[in-house]
Amino acid sequence: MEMMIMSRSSDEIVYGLKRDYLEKISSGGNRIDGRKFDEYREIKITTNFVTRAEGSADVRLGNTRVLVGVKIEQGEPFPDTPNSGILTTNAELIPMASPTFESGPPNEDSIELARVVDRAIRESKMIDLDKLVITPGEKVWVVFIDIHVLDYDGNLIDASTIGAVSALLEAKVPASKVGQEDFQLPINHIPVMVTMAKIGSNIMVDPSLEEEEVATARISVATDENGDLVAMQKGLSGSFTVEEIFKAVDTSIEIGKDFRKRVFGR
Amino acid sequence: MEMMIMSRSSDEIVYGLKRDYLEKISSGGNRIDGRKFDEYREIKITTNFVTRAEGSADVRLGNTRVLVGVKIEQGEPFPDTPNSGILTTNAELIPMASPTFESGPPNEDSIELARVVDRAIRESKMIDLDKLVITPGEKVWVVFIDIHVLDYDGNLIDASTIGAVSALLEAKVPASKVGQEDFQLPINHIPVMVTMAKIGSNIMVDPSLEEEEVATARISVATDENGDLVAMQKGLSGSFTVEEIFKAVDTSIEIGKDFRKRVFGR
Amino acid sequence: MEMMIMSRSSDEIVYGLKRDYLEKISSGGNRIDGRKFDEYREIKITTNFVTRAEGSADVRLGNTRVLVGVKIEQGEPFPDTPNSGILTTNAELIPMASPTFESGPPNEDSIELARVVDRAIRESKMIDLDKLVITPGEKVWVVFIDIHVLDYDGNLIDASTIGAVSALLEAKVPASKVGQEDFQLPINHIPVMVTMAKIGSNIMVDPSLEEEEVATARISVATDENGDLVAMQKGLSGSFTVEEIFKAVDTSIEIGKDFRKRVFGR
Amino acid sequence: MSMVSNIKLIDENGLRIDGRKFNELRPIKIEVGVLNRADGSAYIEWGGNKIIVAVYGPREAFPKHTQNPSRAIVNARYNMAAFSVDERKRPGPDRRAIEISKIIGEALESAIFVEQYPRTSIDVYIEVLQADAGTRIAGLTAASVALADAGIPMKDMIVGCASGKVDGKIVLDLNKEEDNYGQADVPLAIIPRTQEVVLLQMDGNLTREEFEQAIEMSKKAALFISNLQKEALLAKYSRPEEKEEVKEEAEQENHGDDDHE
Amino acid sequence: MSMVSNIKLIDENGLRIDGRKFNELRPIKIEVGVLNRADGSAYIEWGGNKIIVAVYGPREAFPKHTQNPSRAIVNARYNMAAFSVDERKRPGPDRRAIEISKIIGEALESAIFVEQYPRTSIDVYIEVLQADAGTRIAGLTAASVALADAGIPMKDMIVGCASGKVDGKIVLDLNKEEDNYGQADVPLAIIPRTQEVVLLQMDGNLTREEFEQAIEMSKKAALFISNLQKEALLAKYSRPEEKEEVKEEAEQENHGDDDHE
Amino acid sequence: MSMVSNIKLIDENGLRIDGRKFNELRPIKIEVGVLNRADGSAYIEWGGNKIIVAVYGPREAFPKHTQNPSRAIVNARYNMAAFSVDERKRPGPDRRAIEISKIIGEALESAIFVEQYPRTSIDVYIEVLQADAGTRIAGLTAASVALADAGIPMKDMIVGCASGKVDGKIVLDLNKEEDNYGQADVPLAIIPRTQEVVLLQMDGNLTREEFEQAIEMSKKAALFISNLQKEALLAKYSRPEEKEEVKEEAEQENHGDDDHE
Repeated sequence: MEMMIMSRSSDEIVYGLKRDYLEKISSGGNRIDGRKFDEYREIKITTNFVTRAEGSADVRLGNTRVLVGVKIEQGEPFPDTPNSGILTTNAELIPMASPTFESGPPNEDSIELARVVDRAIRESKMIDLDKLVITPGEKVWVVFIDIHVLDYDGNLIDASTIGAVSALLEAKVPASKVGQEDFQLPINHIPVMVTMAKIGSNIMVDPSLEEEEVATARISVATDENGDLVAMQKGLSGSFTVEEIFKAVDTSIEIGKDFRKRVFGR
Repeated sequence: MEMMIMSRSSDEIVYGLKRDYLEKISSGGNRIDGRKFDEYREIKITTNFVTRAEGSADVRLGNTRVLVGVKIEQGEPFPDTPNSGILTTNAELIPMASPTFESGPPNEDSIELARVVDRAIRESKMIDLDKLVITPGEKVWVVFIDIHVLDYDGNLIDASTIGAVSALLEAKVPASKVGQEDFQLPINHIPVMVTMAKIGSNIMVDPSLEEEEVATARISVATDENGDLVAMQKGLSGSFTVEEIFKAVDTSIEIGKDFRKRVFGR
Repeated sequence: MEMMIMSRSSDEIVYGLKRDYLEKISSGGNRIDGRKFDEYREIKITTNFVTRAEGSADVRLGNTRVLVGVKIEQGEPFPDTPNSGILTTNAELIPMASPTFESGPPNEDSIELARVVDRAIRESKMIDLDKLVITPGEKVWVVFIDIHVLDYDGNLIDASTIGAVSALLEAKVPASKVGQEDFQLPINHIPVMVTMAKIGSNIMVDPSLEEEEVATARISVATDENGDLVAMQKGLSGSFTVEEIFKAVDTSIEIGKDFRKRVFGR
Repeated sequence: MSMVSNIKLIDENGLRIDGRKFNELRPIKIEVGVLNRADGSAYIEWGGNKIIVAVYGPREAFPKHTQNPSRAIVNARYNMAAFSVDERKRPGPDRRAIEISKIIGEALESAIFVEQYPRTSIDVYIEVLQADAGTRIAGLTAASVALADAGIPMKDMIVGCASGKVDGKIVLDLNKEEDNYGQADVPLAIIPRTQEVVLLQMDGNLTREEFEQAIEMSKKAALFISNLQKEALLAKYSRPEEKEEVKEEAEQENHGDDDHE
Repeated sequence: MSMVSNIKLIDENGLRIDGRKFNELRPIKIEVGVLNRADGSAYIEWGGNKIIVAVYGPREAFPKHTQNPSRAIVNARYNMAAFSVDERKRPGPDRRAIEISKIIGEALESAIFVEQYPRTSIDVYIEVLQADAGTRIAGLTAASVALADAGIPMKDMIVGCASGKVDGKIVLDLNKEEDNYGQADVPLAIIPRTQEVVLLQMDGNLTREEFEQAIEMSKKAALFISNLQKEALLAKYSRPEEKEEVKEEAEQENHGDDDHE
Repeated sequence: MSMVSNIKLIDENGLRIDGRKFNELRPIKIEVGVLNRADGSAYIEWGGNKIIVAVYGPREAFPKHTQNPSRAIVNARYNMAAFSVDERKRPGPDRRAIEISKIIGEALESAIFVEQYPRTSIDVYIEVLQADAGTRIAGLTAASVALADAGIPMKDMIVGCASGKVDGKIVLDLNKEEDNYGQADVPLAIIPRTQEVVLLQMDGNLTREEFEQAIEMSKKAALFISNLQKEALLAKYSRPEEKEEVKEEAEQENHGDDDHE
């Protein structure tokens, strides 16, 4: 057990060396963990992990681990959508998951994570919110997606989206609380999010933490089962050419098809 | 583009020199920008700047610039005033306006600013709140005054009060939202606030930032069109003699008459 | 007026010397202020100190001083206890009371204090909450206990509990506000809390600040008039043997009997 | 100054609802050294107001970036206990308390020799235990005494009093009902030695003449209260043998019932 | 992209509800140096959007632990005034504003030579005074100009434009109604010199082909707006004698009404 | 201990609603090293409780003013996931969680050789993923294992168990219904080697004799659970070749179903 209290300057030097190394091997078509540019890490999903929640999924994407829970409770509809249920997504980057995460209210990273995952689910119209009305204009079902990051080794956006989609697919609306029968959450579509990182001039899917640390730009693309785009988010302070963007979109559509079948069985 | 990262101590020395200089010229009857002691900087008011608001005014007082917006929305009356509309005033010293302003919740300076402006408007009974009832005891109009400081060159209290009064004078109650006709916000009185600063043993109106920085005491006096006093606030850690206070009151009454005619046309 | 700005290291040395000294004298059966191990400091209670509150008590336990106010207001019952009034306890360690207390929202010390006092009152069923219903399921009386620590010289838990119990014993429910007659808050039981500290291998009741600073462990035991245990809290990072715990319980039962008669006259 | 009512606040004999004459103070009692931990402290009862003040410092200002290399900073914190008012107040500072803290701090600073203690803070904690109109002035008045008790070097002890307008008449030292249903309130604090004004606010409606009348009446009362402050300090220090004993029993003469003129 | 409506957003002549063609921008006006205190500033009107941007820095980053020894940090703060939207917004940043601040900051950072100013921060304050769809891109576009006005060395001035889908058709630069009732929105920002993408988001539903169409349309518009940025800067600096005078009167040609192709 | 109900919690055969005898534990399963980033970690299932614990440190305490020059500070953070309870919990610590964090931190500190790591912090993060009564003791029990996994030098591994009163009878290890409708709850944690008490709370109503009975029962169970802790650690370290593989598959014997006596 040695203590790693480095000065910022030595941090910077280590960072520079790392970046150079990863850029060098990527120019030869390689990644630090031996994967191909379009290769995901292993995905393991355990659903129904939290039986007290209406839906849940424990997702491991390589060494990244995210637990997503879905709670479905009664609430008031928004005034401008009286005949529609409510979807709300929250993410917590708890300090358990990384030495760099801090306690406290959500910061810009956890807010961006929650909002990007929310966008993929909301814009794909995955959940049929119109079927979540109890009394029109008065009472509707509120679907809470809570993303709890347990172990951070890169690509939280994809791990969290997989977790949210998995948890929603198994979630039941507890309608027995209002004198009806419980029913499966009504699902219309299944979004798949694929995140890519740019290292040097190469773009690779599912970046690990080591790759994220040296990446200059990031792009996440969510598609539905028709191959349509439903959400997108470019991140970090680097840039993509328009051609790289289009290629990233194609990669996402391709991988989405495979995922939808292989991971979600649809 | 040079960087000004000074130590506190050099700050203090510069501050001392500045103070000495301003005190010296004021003892000769002069101000750093050539104004007389009872002379305001130029005032420019653009009303209806934010058409989405029920009323708005973009006020420039010399190089100070304040944007005031008035929103009028439905709300519940306070339990102890069921037959009265509600007035609420908020000020934000956003970091845009000065290198010394910080992000975050309102601090003591912005709270004092909001409360002093509010007091002038409330205590002068400028708005006829009794005419802002929709359903007695249940629903009333809430008048939100939001003060957004864009450029800080001193005397925010007067600039903000001018802005608030101007915005209220043009504001319309959106009564069409409750099936009535929109109507002009009912106005009873017009308060004018005059702020003075003490430098050495001299007192001058409408202090600029440079003057505020070296002033030992500040006094703001609001009057109505009858020359009655409606609100007052002494600030800073210096003192006034009682005679100085009375003279400040007289100055405020005097300037108020001129302002009411010249600036608000009333 | 000398300033005591000590470095942490000198703090540590002073602390070590103090601890050694108190341990040494305690092994001879002595305490720094001459008390016996089972001896309380003098207690003075002034009830009805804040006439504006429904009940209040100003408690001095040696040089510790705590002011407890009870307010009783109308509110909605909790959904799972529709036929029961509500008890809520809050403590503020205001910076007035000690150079080590800071402004701001309640920290872990004030939260623990409030919760331990609350537990003694709640679990002893001191207040007959079932008699605090105005309209079943809709409106009940809410009893607010607010603990305001004014002077901190150790053993806030006992001083605050004494204050809360005293204030509740004199509190009147302002039922005239709902058209009934005011009535004495219905009381079923009287809890007494006794806190003990361990210094070296000795355990002593009612620790002063100097004793608290060097104590390794703390235990608070609340009993009711039957000599039954109703609440307990072990504190600090030291330990007790099981036998010490049992002895502490016996001490609390013993002192409780005396207190109930002597202090509360019951 | 906002509520309207038909309550008659001054009767046919010119007496106020609590029986006072127009220029009569409420009872005032000041005690010094009422707390053990604080470097200085004072307690004031002023009508129904009960306020305690603690002073800590000069002590190293924290966090460090708040330190001023050429003088002490004065932090005042005015706080109302949750149970101090009719309807329970949520704990923690509201906007009103923040404004009052600011102006009290500025007023106190005017009298303190802050240059003598660079890099330090002087912290003044004002706790309103029961509120009955006029708390800011009562708190400020007690704070000066607490500062003196802490040994902080000052030019003089700040002191204050409010006047206001009730049923069209200028009266001294408004009580709760007069504050709620009156037409104007003017809190004032001065440096007694020079009679300079260090705190002044006003709200309501006053003519120029009424304002002058109010100020003169408050000033006179403040000078009277200044003597109560000094007597309270004297009462503590003239009995050094009791100093370390039950301080809160040091009783002052209650001059408040007397007409102060 | 969330509300459903029967509103027809494109008429039989292919014109949009505000009369624009599918590839037509709303009017855009940019002014430089509109604030006195800030190191650089800009004001933009874009359709009904009114946004002002101030830049401070490079200045010592505070608190100290945020300093980076090898480069400047870029802080962007996107903030909507309470009165900028139809229903009053509570002051202070909400989750949407925090996300937008983050992506705008990252986009700006891509163009700034941050290595030149280690340990400093460059602070960009974007205040939305009136909002009318497309505020993030309008704010970013003005921010680049304000950075230039502050003299911050940059590779180029970032610029952007959004496209979206409305009534099944890809159109440029959505207005409020199109944003509320349309089917997709794609904000884009580029480095004009290299046409690299530095900000990109998308929500709604687009086919692969529609997306490509939207990107190409936005890119073209962004290059047009890039010229407006430069003209605005030029307008300020070509009149140095007026520079220190009433800056806000420096009027730019309003190219917005023109079809930008 | 606050809700009243007619539910019979112990049947005519002396069995509890989940079929347990009065002195029977719920099933317990402990796993070690379940996280990659943390310096140490553990996972515990205890009845319906599912709790994961991460340990970071000793590492430089931050912010600096929290550093203690003579020892490490121990920070425990007990947190319930929003979905861990029947009604969704708002994220962020509530008052209950803050109190529990405090007493868990104090208990852990009693066993750690804090003097060995001055100026550092040892951070223990306890995340309750599913809650079913007894979470504080289950979390503390797992935290000890995680500290051991992190290599933090300790006198011994703290361990605990609760007892309580249900239908007038003292029983071991309350479940959710017993906790809600029972008459008392006594969480206890000890240093197994010396059997000293490091955490103890109690609420409800117990006679002196019932309390003694509860303590003895809990102590015995804690010593049993202490063995589960050691086995869990052993299971990890006896298979070093698997150490770097899928750690979470390291299955422990589930002794929980057995009567622990």
